[in-house]
Amino acid sequence: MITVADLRAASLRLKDAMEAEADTLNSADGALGDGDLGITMRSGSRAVAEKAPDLPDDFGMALMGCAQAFMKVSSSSYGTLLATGLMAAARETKGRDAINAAELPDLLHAARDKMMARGKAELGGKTVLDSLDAIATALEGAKDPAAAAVAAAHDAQIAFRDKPATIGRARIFAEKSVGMDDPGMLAMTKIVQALTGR
Amino acid sequence: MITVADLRAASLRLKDAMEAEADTLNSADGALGDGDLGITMRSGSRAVAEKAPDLPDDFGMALMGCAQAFMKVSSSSYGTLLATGLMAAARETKGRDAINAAELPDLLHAARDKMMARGKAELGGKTVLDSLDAIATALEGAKDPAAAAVAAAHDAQIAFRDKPATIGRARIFAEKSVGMDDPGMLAMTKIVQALTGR
Amino acid sequence: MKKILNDPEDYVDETLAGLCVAHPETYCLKGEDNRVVARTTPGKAGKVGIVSAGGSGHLPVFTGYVGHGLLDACAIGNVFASPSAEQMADAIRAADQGAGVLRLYGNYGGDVMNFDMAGDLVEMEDIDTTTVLLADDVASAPPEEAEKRRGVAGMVFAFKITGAAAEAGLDLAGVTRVAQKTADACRSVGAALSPCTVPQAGKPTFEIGDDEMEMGMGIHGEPGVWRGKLRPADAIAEEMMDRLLADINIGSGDRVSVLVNSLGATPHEELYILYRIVQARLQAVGAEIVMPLVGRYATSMEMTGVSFTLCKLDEELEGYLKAPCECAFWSVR
Amino acid sequence: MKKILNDPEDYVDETLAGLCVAHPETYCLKGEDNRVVARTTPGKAGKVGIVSAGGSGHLPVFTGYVGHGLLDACAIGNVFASPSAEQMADAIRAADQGAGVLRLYGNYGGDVMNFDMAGDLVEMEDIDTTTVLLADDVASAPPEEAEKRRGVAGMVFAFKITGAAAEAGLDLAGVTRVAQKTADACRSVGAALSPCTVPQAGKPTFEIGDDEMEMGMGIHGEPGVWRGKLRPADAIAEEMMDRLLADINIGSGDRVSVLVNSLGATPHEELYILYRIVQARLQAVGAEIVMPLVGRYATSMEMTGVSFTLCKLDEELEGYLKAPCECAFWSVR
Ligand SMILES: Nc1ncnc2c1ncn2[C@@H]1O[C@H](COP(=O)(O)OP(=O)(O)O)[C@@H](O)[C@H]1O
Ligand SMILES: Nc1ncnc2c1ncn2[C@@H]1O[C@H](COP(=O)(O)OP(=O)(O)O)[C@@H](O)[C@H]1O
Ligand SMILES: [Mg+2]
Ligand SMILES: [Mg+2]
Ligand SMILES: [Mg+2]
Ligand SMILES: [Mg+2]
Repeated sequence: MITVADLRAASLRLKDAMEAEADTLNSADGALGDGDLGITMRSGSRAVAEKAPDLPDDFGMALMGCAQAFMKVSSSSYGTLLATGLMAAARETKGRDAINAAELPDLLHAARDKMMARGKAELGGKTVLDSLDAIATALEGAKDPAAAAVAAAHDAQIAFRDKPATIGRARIFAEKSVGMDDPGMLAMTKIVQALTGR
Repeated sequence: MITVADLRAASLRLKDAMEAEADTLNSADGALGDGDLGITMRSGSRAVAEKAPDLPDDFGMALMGCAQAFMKVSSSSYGTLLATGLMAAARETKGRDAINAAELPDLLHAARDKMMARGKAELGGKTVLDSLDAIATALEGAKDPAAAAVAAAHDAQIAFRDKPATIGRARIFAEKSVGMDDPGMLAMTKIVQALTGR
Repeated sequence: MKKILNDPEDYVDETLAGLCVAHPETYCLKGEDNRVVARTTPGKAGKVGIVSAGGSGHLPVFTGYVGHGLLDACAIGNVFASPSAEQMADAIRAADQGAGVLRLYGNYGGDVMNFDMAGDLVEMEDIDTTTVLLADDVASAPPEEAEKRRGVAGMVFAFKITGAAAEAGLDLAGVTRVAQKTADACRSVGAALSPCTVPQAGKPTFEIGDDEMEMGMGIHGEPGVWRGKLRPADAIAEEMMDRLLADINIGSGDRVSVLVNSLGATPHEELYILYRIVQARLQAVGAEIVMPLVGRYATSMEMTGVSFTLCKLDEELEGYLKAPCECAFWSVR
Repeated sequence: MKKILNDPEDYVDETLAGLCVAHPETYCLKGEDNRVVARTTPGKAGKVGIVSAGGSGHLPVFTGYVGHGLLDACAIGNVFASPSAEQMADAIRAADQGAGVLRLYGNYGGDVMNFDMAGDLVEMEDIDTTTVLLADDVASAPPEEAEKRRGVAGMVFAFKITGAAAEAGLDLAGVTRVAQKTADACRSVGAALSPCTVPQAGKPTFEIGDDEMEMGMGIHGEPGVWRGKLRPADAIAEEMMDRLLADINIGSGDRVSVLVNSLGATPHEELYILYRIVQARLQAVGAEIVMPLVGRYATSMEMTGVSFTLCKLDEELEGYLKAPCECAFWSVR
């Protein structure tokens, strides 16, 4: 069972990780993009951690609170996509105190679909969507969900490394992007590590 | 006697000299000013030389023609001052075929006075006015007027070298200007040399 | 590339504060964190609202064009960064006069996601919204992928024409139709000679050789179609006109408005040198120039460079283009 | 500091050609060599003419301010160089509507000699002329030698107010009186951060360190009162206001117009950051700001820097300041 108490604890781990990784993420984004991904994640995770004590015990409403807190301080694509995903999962879990790990794949799919609609992007485009998709698949019937999620995020990041970027500013430098991690996929690896504590 | 034919011949010598000295005069002016004195004198003397064949035989009208030709192509202070001086001398000599060397001091004084009025400047300020004044004085009863004029222009230039500039852009750099020739006085030395052929 | 500023963190907020204190009859700040610029005298009840949004550093775009016959409100982000969905929602709320709100802005990924999200936020408050994206920069994608093009100075025509349509009393569908028609009628191309500095970054947006230029570069330094030696003004203008006229059909009898726009540091003198060629090329195809604009209408702070925009008019668009408007940077009367 | 141009020799002529082809309803070229810009629709018969003159490279100054309620004609030299007396005489002739002509321009040695000479030339044609010189730059000489000061952006107020007085039908003496009153009411000061390039010279007008600024520098790069490290915007604005308020008596109840002017490359964003301080300082002494101007009104091509001008108004000047005017760069209606 995953409760709002777990969410609160995870949000603090996320904040610490993002403080530590901000420069790395900024540089990864700066290589071909505008270099703000670390700023986005740092300020967003700070805002969520700050709100953590006040999150309601309704799991769905708590996720909604996280999304709103994140969205308020971030305006870069990644923040908006994450907030969109969180809101999708919030809608599915509203009115409940806790969720099962077994529900995670469905929730991730719901998030992924809304994020695809929001960003008008497809799977396979070397974006955070591919990380989420890989994680959802790996979680299906996983014995150690945390380990499976971390491995899936990391593997997806590596698997897409040699493909060309297809979205955003990096798309214009598609050739250069071959051999480079997508910054959003890299960030998702770090996020999953922090949330799971692995 | 000095006739319009002499004027015509002198204008060609002036043009040749100014073609040769343009860079020197530009640099002298460029040290503290806007560096256009060589351009001014080259384009002005070219215009006068070009008009020389068509100058009327009336000495005053010929001087007037020189002034107008010069003025048309030049807009820097020096050109306007020279044209002003020429027009003053033109007014004094209108209706005559030739002038005497003995009249030169008076004509130069007339020119100098109009130039002082035009430029709202005084004698002693390290400008072309001081050159003209020195030349006029030296010409009074001179046995070899040409030699006297050349020597006077040169001596004035040297005598003022260590004084500070008092007019135009060079005034702002008055301290720096000490030890440097006033570009307008330097130009007048070259002009007199060319006109007299010495 | 030195800048006159205080703490770079305050660049945008101080700019907006100065803008509103200088022109209090035109602009006022709204929203939780004062990142919405709205008309001091709102549009009349029942008028369709028009909002825009985008990053700072492009004055007069975007906030400068809030005013009568132009935008009703605008959300503004940090320099070259999208405002948040919350701020955009505040702008929509400020613009709403009960007849719905058109979101009219440039095609940039982050802005689009946030403005869509903002639409979701206000939907629950019963504000109808529509969207028209400017995607006028022909250098940013080929005609087959025209919808991927980014929005640049064509925005100025879109704000003007659409603002007049809303002022004339068209409903949301009508205003949206006019906006889309204007967006479809605009083509732009730019050339950059030197970069600008984003205050919080503290270093230039790109590097370029002392004798180089880049054709088709974007307003944030996005790569263009070629980089090479700086060419003479007439050659630059001819190539820019070639690119525009290859992308839109303009011929004999057509009526076209043009914008010859400084990206910031390029002086008016040079814009007029370029304008000679713009005029000659349009004359050569038999088109008539209507209300040409020459100046700084959409900038990237102190970037050196220029953009040309053509806006092909029909009778409806020309009428709205010539209708009155009023803001601190531009007025038509 | 790259420039978009063709042959540097043609910079001015091509600029003027573009200006007139872009705005044919406002400007036309006159004079033997097309170095006079005049109103396309001349002032009405019996109106006092107002002419200005000066070097190119300062757009909108000087030629840009030819228009209804502003200048009637303007002679224009090469970049930063005086036009010739002949060209100025042509401008006077173009401006004359039988009621005499005021020469209204900045205090620079060569310009003054040439304009005086031009007056002599047209005297024989029975055109009455008067002269008012702008000498508003407080950094260029101490108050005891105020008549030696050079003319800078105060010109904009002088053109506007005097143009309205002429339009209102005052005679030559009356227009001259109003012009002199305006010139006496204006004080300016500038600060420069980077130079510009005169096309024919091909190199920057001055050199300055990457982290330096110069307070009080002239618009052609004439030396200022200090050069030192670049300061924060608020500190720059405070010093500029200190210098202006020390030179002119502005106190409680006074009405003042202000111009916060970009020398060229400095973006609007930064002008508005500075404006906050201008507004606060005038409010602190109890003065009321009337019709503030923020933008590029008097430039040195792509120079980076800013100037402030205060114009202290009385009832007469304020009325003329607010009267209608129209040119391609500025309109009041
Ligand atoms: N339209 C989109 N669809 C899916 N993922 C996207 C989209 N746009 C951006 N991303 C993801 O976000 C990352 C960049 O995030 P961020 O730096 O916040 O974007 P930006 O600064 O360009 O707005 C990319 O690496 C990619 O993984
Ligand atoms: N007001 C003046 N009175 C007398 N001589 C002057 C005056 N102004 C300039 N000059 C002379 O002209 C010279 C500079 O000429 P020029 O380069 O044409 O001036 P500018 O380029 O400043 O208009 C000076 O060295 C000086 O001799
Ligand atoms: Mg980014
Ligand atoms: Mg971003
Ligand atoms: Mg000179
Ligand atoms: Mg000169």
